[in-house]
Amino acid sequence: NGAAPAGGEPEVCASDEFGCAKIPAGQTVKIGMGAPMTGDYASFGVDISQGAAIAVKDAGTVEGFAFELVAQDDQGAPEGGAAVANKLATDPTVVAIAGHIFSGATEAAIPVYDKVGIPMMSPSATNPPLTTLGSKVFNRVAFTDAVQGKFAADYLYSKLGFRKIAVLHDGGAYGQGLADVVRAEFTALGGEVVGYEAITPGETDYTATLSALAASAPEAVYFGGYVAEGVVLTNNMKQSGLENAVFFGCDGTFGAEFVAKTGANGEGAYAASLIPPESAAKLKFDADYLAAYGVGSGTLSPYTWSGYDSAAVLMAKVKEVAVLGSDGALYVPRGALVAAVRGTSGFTSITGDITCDAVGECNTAGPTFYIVKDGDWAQAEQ
Amino acid sequence: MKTVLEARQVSKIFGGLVAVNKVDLVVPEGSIASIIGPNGAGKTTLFNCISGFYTPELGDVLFNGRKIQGMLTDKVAAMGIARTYQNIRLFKSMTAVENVMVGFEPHLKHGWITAMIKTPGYVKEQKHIVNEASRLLHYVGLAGLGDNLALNLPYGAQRRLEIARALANQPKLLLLDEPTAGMNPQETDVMKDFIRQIRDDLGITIILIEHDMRVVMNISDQISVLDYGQKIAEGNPKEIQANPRVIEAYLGPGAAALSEKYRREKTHDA
Amino acid sequence: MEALRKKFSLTLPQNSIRIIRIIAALLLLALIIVRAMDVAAKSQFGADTWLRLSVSGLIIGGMYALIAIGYTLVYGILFMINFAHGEVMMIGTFGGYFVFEAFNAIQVSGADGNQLSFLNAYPVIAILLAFLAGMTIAALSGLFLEKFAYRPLRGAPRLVPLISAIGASIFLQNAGQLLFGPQRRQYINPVVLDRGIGWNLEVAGSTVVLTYTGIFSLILSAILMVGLYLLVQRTKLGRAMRAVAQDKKTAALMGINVDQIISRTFVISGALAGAAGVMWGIHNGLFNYYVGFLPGIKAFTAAVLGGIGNIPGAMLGGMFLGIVESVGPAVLGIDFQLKDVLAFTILILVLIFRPSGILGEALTEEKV
Amino acid sequence: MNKQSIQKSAASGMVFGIIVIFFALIGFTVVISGLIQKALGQSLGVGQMPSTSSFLIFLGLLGIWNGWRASRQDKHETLNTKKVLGRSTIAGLVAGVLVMVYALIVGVLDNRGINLRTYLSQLSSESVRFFLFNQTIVVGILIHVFYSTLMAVVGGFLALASERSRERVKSTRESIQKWSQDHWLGKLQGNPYVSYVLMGVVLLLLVLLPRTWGAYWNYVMGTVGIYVLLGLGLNIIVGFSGQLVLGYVAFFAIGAYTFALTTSPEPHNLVWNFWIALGVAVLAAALSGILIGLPIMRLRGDYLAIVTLGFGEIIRILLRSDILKDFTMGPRGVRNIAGPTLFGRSFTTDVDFMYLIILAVLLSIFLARRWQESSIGRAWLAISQDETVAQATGVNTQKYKLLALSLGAAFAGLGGALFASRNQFTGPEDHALMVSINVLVLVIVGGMGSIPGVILGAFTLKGLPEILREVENYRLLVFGALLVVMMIIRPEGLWPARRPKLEVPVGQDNEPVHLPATVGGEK
Amino acid sequence: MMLEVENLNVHYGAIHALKGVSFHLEEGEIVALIGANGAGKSTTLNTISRLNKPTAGDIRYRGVSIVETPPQDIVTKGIVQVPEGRRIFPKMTVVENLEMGAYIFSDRQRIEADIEMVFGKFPRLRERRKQLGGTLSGGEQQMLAIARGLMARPQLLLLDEPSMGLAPIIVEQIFDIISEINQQGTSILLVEQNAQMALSIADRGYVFETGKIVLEGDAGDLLEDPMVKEAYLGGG
Ligand SMILES: Nc1ncnc2c1ncn2[C@@H]1O[C@H](COP(=O)(O)OP(=O)(O)OP(=O)(O)O)[C@@H](O)[C@H]1O
Ligand SMILES: Nc1ncnc2c1ncn2[C@@H]1O[C@H](COP(=O)(O)OP(=O)(O)OP(=O)(O)O)[C@@H](O)[C@H]1O
Ligand SMILES: [Mg+2]
Ligand SMILES: [Mg+2]
Repeated sequence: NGAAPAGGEPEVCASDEFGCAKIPAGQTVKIGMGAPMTGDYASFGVDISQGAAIAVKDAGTVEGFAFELVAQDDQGAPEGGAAVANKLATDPTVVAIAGHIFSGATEAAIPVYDKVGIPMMSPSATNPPLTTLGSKVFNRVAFTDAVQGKFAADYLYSKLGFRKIAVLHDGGAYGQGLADVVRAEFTALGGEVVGYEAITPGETDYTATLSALAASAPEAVYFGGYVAEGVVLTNNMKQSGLENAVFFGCDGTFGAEFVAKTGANGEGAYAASLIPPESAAKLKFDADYLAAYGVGSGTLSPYTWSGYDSAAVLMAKVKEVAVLGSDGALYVPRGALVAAVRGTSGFTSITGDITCDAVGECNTAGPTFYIVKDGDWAQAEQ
Repeated sequence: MKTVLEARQVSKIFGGLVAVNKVDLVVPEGSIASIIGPNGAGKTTLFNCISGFYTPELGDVLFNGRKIQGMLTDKVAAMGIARTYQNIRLFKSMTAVENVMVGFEPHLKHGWITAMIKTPGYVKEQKHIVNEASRLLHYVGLAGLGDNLALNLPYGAQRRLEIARALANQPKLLLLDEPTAGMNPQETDVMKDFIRQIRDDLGITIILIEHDMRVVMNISDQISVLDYGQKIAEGNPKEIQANPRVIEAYLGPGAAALSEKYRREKTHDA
Repeated sequence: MEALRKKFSLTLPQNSIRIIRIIAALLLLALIIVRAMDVAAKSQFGADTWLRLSVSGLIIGGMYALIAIGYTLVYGILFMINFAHGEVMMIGTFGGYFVFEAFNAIQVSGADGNQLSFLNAYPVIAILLAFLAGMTIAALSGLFLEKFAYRPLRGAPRLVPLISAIGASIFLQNAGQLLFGPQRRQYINPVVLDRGIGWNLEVAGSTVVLTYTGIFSLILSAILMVGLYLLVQRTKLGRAMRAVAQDKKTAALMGINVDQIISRTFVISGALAGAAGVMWGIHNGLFNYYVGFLPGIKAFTAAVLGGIGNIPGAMLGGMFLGIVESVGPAVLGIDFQLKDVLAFTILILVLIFRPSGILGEALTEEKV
Repeated sequence: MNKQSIQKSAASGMVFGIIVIFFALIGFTVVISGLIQKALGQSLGVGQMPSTSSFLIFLGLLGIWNGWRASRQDKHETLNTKKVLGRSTIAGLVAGVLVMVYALIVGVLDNRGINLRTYLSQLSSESVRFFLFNQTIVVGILIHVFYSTLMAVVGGFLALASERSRERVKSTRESIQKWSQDHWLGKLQGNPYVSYVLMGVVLLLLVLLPRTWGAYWNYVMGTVGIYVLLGLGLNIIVGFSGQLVLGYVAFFAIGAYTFALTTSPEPHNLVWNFWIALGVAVLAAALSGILIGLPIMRLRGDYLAIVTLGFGEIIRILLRSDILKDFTMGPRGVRNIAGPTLFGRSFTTDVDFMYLIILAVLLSIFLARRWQESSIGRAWLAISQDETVAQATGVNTQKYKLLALSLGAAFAGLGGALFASRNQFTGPEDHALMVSINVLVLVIVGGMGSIPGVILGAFTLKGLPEILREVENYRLLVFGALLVVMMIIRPEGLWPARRPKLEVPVGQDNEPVHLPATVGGEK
Repeated sequence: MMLEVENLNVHYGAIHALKGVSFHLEEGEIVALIGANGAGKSTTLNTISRLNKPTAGDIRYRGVSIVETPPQDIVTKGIVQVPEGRRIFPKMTVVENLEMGAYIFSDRQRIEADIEMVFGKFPRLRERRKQLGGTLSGGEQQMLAIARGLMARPQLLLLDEPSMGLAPIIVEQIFDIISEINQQGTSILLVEQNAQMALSIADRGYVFETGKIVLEGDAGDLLEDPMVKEAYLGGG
C-alpha cells in the first residue's frame, strides 16, 4: 500500500518505507499485544494486558480516534507468538505492539513485524540476544538479563559481602540466563558458587533440592525465575537447613505477591525491579488498577507497570506521527512510527525515564534492589 | 509311517498345579488324532505347549524331528503348525477374506518398501493371495461371504473362518480345539465331514480336541485320553470306548442312556 | 510328582531372552549400586540431609499415592485413563481453601476473651470441614464428570473416553482460571498447623524439621489408603466394584446396578483426589487452577508403575515415585533438575522387566 | 401432566439455570453479549459493558433452548399445546428462580460493597449490575424470572411448531434424496472421473490459496499442515498398528533438533544443506523409533502409553537441562535455523513454505495410504485387533510393531524439521507433552485409522482454536467443551475409517471344489 | 402362570433379532428353547433379564410386567440367568465368584451354607476353591457359572447352553443337577443346542428359527417331530 495515492492519503505515506496504516473514521487505533492468556503463565498475560489497558484509557484520543488494546493469546510459546504476530500483522488498524511477553514468543514474532513495519515495545522479554538480531522494530522497557545479572552479582559480593552463594534457576530461558550471568560474574569477582541447580517450574515443594544445597552451607541463594517458584523456595528454605541463608531473587520474583505469600519467611529477602519506589504516577496507576480489576498491581506478575509503560510509549509516539487524512481517516505512517519509537528519549512514566538506544534497549537505569522489611518491599541500600 | 509331531514327557505347571503331566504323544503323518478328557484335564494346555504359547517346564516337543519348545508362536506357525481356539478368536473388525489373508503372512516375500512402490512383484503376490484366500473361503463353505466383517458372521461360519485362516498358514499340522462346540447336531455332522475332508484333500495331519463323541469316535485314527494332566489311555475308538477307566472318568453312560433315564423319571413322576 | 518338582527346580529357564533380561537387570542394579557407593564415598551429604530428603519424598509420595488410587480405581472399572482426575483434585483444593478463608473471616472470642478467627479457635473443626468440603465438591465433580462426559461413551472404542477426558480436563482447567482468576492463592492455615513449624530433630549436628503439615499429610494419606483398601477388599461395594471391573454384563446379572457402582467409583476416586487437594493446600500452601496438572501426570505414572488397576500397586507406585524424586538424584549424584528423567527412566526399566507394573499380574502366560 | 414429566422439565430448567449462572461466574455472559452486539453492527467501546439488549438476546436464546428441550421429552409422543405450555413454564420458572437466587446473592453482596473479585475474578461491580440489567436488584431479578419463563414458553411453542412441520421437512428431504439419486448428479457419485475432477479442484485450490489468503492464514494453515503430518504419523502407530503412544512429541523433537543443530550456526556451526539436513532429521527420528521400540515391544496398551509419555518427557527435560546446554543450547533453544533452498535460491516466504508443507503432506498421505492398503496395513490391523492371535497366525508382531513405530516416527521427524525450519527457531517448550496429546486428540477426533479423518482432525484441532480467538480467553474453555461434545456425538470420529473393499472373486456354486495350489502338503 | 412373553421384538441397530416371540412358562416347569445358531434364543433370555430393551412386546412375571424393571431388580424378583459362554469373573477366586452370585443377599451364614450346598453339587469346584476363575478349564468355568446362578436362590432359572463344551460325563451331571434343581421347586427356562438332552428333561419346548418361534409343543412330541429330528437331533 502507499503506492497508489488513494482518496485522502497524506503525502508522508507515499514516501514512507512501509506505507501508512489507514484507520477509517469510526474505528479505533489498535495497539496489539501477544501474551499468554491461558495456560500456566496466564497470570502474566492477564496482568500485563490489564496494565496496558489502563494506559489505553489514560491515553485519550489522537485526532479524535480512540485507542484500543487487542491482546491475543500466544500462550507464551514460540508457535503461538508467530501465529499471533501473523494475525495482528494482517489487521491494517494495528499500528504497534506492546509485547510480546515471553522471550521465546517474542523472538518468533519479531521477523513477522519486521516485514510489515510494526514497532514493538516489550514490557518483559528480557533475553539479551533479542536486541542483537538486528531488528528495527523491536524495543523493550525491561532491562536485559545480562545487565541485571551483573548488577546482582556485584551487589551480592560487594554490598552484602557474601563469598559463598548457591545459584538456582527455573530451567527456563529467562531464569537460566540470569543464573548463568550471576554465576560467571560472582566467580569473576572472587566469590565461590557452591551450588548450581535447576528446579522444575510449577511445583510446590522444592525441599529436596534445597536440602541438597544446604549441605554446602551457602550464605545466600540466588534465584533466577518467577515469583511462584520464588515464593515456594523462600518458604521451603526454612525446612531445608537453609534457615540462615538469604534469598536473593530477581525482577521475576519482585512484587506484592512475594510478600503476601511468604509472610515471615520472606523477611530479609531481596529482589530487583525496574520501577522506582514511589512516584505520583505509580500511586495513581496502583489506585486505578485496583479499582478496575479488584487486585493490587504487582499481584499477578511483577510486570504490571512495564505493561502500562510499553503501551503508553507506543501511543505517545502514534500521536506524534499520525496524520488526519482529507477523507476523515487517520493515517499512521509505519516507517516513521518505527523510527519514532526507536528514537524515544526522556519519556517519563511509571518505571522512570525511558530512553531507547540504537538497538532498542530502552531502560537506561539499572535495576533497583529491594528488600522485604516488616512485610513490605523497601528499597535496599544501593 | 512318518511321525509329524512327537511330545516327550511334556509337563506344564501353573503355580502348584501340574496341568500337563509327563505326556507322551506320537502323531503319524496324515492321521486324525483326538485328545479327549474331562474338563480341566489339560488338553488346551497341551495345545498351547505345542503351538508355542507356553514353554513346557519339562520335556520336548518335536515337530518333524525338530525341537520347537520355547519358540515364539509366529515361528511355530511359519514352520507349519496352525491352530484354532476354543473360544473363537478372529480379527473381529476385519472382513472374512482379510482374516484369511493374514494367514498367508509367514509366506509373504514382499515388505514395506515394495508395498510403498507397488512393484509388479508385490502386486502379483497380493493378487495371488486374494485369489487363494477366496478359494479357501470357498473351500470351507463361505463362498460369497468374504466381504463380511468377521463379527457379523454366524457362529458356525466363524468357526469355519478360523479354520480357513489356519489353512492359509499352509500348515502340515492343524490343531483344532473343540471345533463343534456350540453347534447343533446337524451342523456338527457337517463339521465332522469337513474335518475329514481337510485331511483327505490336503493331507494335513490333524489333532482334535473334542467333547462330542459322535465326532471323535467317527473320524479319529487314534485317541488319547487325558485326566488330571496325565495320559490315561490311548488307542483306536473301539478300544477307548471299551476302556473302563475312560468310561468312569469321562464318557459316562452316554447320551442315549441318559435321555432314556430322564424320560423314565418323568413318567414316573407323572 | 516329587521327582518332577525336583527336576523342575534344577532346569534352567529355557527362554534365553529371559536369561538375558535377568543378566541385564543384575548389571543395571550393580551399576546403580556402584554409582551410589561412589557418590556416597565423596558425598558432602550428612545424615541430616538424607533424613530431610526421605521425609520430603515420603510426603509427596503419599499425595501421589492418593491421587494415583483415583486413577487406578477408575481405570480398573472402565479401562479408561481419567485424564481430568488432576482437575478434580484442583477443585478439591479450592473447596478446602474457601472453607479456610471463610473461617479466617469469622471472628469469635477465644477462651481468654481475645478475638480469634474461627480457624484458630477451633482448628480441628475447621480442618475437618475443609476436608469435608474439598472431598465433597471433588466427589461431586467426579460424579458429574462421569455422568456428562463419560457415561454417554460407554461402549465406545477405548480411546474415545480418553479424548473426552482430555477435553474435560482442558475445560475444567480453564473454568478454574476464569472463575477464580489466574493468580496463585495460598492456604492460610490455623496457627497450630502452620507450615514450617514442626518437630525439631537434632541430626548430625543440624536441626531437621519434621513439619506438622507433612506428618499430618502422611498419616492422613496412610489412613485413607488403608480405608480404601479395606473398602474394596472387604465390603460388598468393593466386591461389586471388582465384579463390574471384570464383566459388566455379568455383574448386572448378579443383581448389581452397574451404573450406580460406576458412579460410586467416581465419587470415591473424586473424594480421594479432593482429600489430596486439600492436603496439598495445607502442606504446600500455594495453588491455582493449574495445581492438578503435574501431580495428575505424576500420579498417573505412579499408578502405571505399580500396575494400573491395582490398588496396592498405586500406593506402592506413588510412594516409590515420591522417594525416587527426592532421594534418587542425591543417591546417584545427578542434578535435581533431572529428577523426572530419573523417575521416568526407572518407570521404563521397571516396565521392561515387569511389563504390567510392579504388582500387576504377568501377561506372559495368557490363556487362549 | 404426570409426575415424571414435571420432574424432567424441572431438571431441564435446573441444568439451564446452572449454565446461566456458570456463564455469569466466568464472565461469559459479558463476552457473548459483546459479540452479539458487534454482530448486530453496533460498536462497543473498550472496557465498556455491552448493551442490555444484547444480553437479553443471549438470555433469550438460552431460554428458548431450555423450553424447547423441556418440551420434547420423548421422541415418540406427539405434543399438544397443553403439554408444551406446562413443561416449558416449569422449565423456565425453575431456571429463572435459580438465576434469581444467584442474582439476588451477588447483587446484595455487591451492594454491601463487598469485593467479590477477591474470590471470583469476573464478578466486578459492573458485571454484577450488568447481570441485573442495570436495574435495582428487585427489578433485575424479577426480569430474570419473568423473561426466562417467557422465553422458555416461546421455545416450547417453537418445538411444537417444528414438530408440526417436521413431517413436511422429512418428506422434502426424502424427495431431495430421491431426486439426487435419480438425477445425473446422483449418478455421478461413484463415477471415478468425478473423484478425479474433485481431486483436480482440490489441487487447484492448494496451488491458488496460499497466494491469496495472506501471511496469517498461511501461518495457521502451515501449522495445520504440520499437524496433518504428525497426525498421519501417529495414525500409523495408533490407528493402524494399535499401539497407544503418548510420547509422540519425542520424535518430533528429535526431528526438529536434528535439523536445527545441523543447520544453525550456533552451537555447532554445521550449516548443512537444507535437504540433506531434512533427510538426516527424518532418519534420526525413524532410528529413534526403533531404538525406543526395541526394549518395550512387550508392553501393551496403557503401559506402552505411559512409557512413551515418559520418554517424551525425558527428551524434553534433557533438552532444557544444564548438562546438555552446550550441545542443545538449553532452555534458550536453537535459533537461526535454515530455511529451504532450491537451486541456490532460498524460498522462505510464507507462500513458498506453504507449498513445501503441502508437498510434504501430499507425499505423506500417499505413503500412508499405500501402506494402509497393503499387506503391511493388514498385518497392522490384525495386530491391533488381537496381538496374541496375530502372532500365532504367523505375523511377526515385533517386526511390524517396530516398523509402525519407526515409520510413524519418521513422519514426526519430517514435521519437526519443517516446524523448526519455518519458525527458524526451536526450543524445549516447543516439545511439551501437550503436543503429543494434541496429535492424539486430532487422530481420534478425526477417526482412528482414517487418513481423511486425520486431515479433518488437524483442521479441527489446530484451526478451531484459531477461529475461537474471537472468544478470547474463553477459547480453550470452549474448545475443551467442544471436544467432549464431539466425542459424544461422533465417538467414531468425524470421518471414520473404512476398510477398502477387496475384489473377492466369488466362486461359482457349480464349480468343483479344487484345492488352492499353495495350500497344504508340498510334497 | 410364572412367565409370559408376548409379542417380543428386539432390534440390535438395524438387525431385527426377535420378531414377535410369544411363549409362556408355568410354575415348576422346565421349558426348553432350541434352535440354530443366531436364532435369537440368547437374545430372548437377555431381554427377560433386561440386558436388552425390547422395542415392542411385554414380559410378565407372575402377572406383573417387568419390561421396565432394571436388571438388578429382575434378579431380586428371583429371575436369574446363567449366561452363555460361562462369563465367570476371571480375576476372582471360585469362592468369590460364588459370593458374587449371592450379591443380593447379605446374610453371611446363609451364603456360607449355600456355598457348601453348591460345592456338594460340584465337588470339582471345591477342589479349585481358591483358584482364579480365569484360569479354570472351560468345563470348570461352566460348572462355576451354574453354581453361581444357584447362589441367588432363583425361582426362575434361565440357563443358556449349560452343556456347551463339557465332557459327556459332566453333561450328564449338569442335566442331573438341572432336573434336581427343578424338583426342588425352581422353574427353568433352558436354552440348548443339545436338543436331545434338553427335550428329554423338559416338559415343553419351543423351536426358534431366525427370530421367530416356528414350533412348540410337549417335549415328548417335539422329540418325535420329524422336522426337529432332522434338524436338531442329528443322526447319532
Ligand atoms: N450385541 C449384538 N449386536 C448385534 N447383533 C447381535 C448382538 N447379539 C446378537 N446379535 C444378533 O442377533 C441374532 C440373534 O442372536 P442370539 O445370540 O440371540 O442367537 P442364539 O439363538 O442365542 O444363537 P447361539 O446358538 O449361537 O447362541 C443373531 O443374528 C446375532 O448376530
Ligand atoms: N494360565 C493358567 N494359569 C493357571 N492355571 C491354568 C492356566 N491355564 C490352565 N490352567 C489350569 O490347568 C488345567 C488344565 O486346563 P485346560 O484348559 O488345559 O483344560 P482342558 O483340558 O482344555 O479343559 P476343557 O475341556 O474344559 O477346555 C485346568 O485346571 C486349568 O484351571
Ligand atoms: Mg480346553
Ligand atoms: Mg445364544
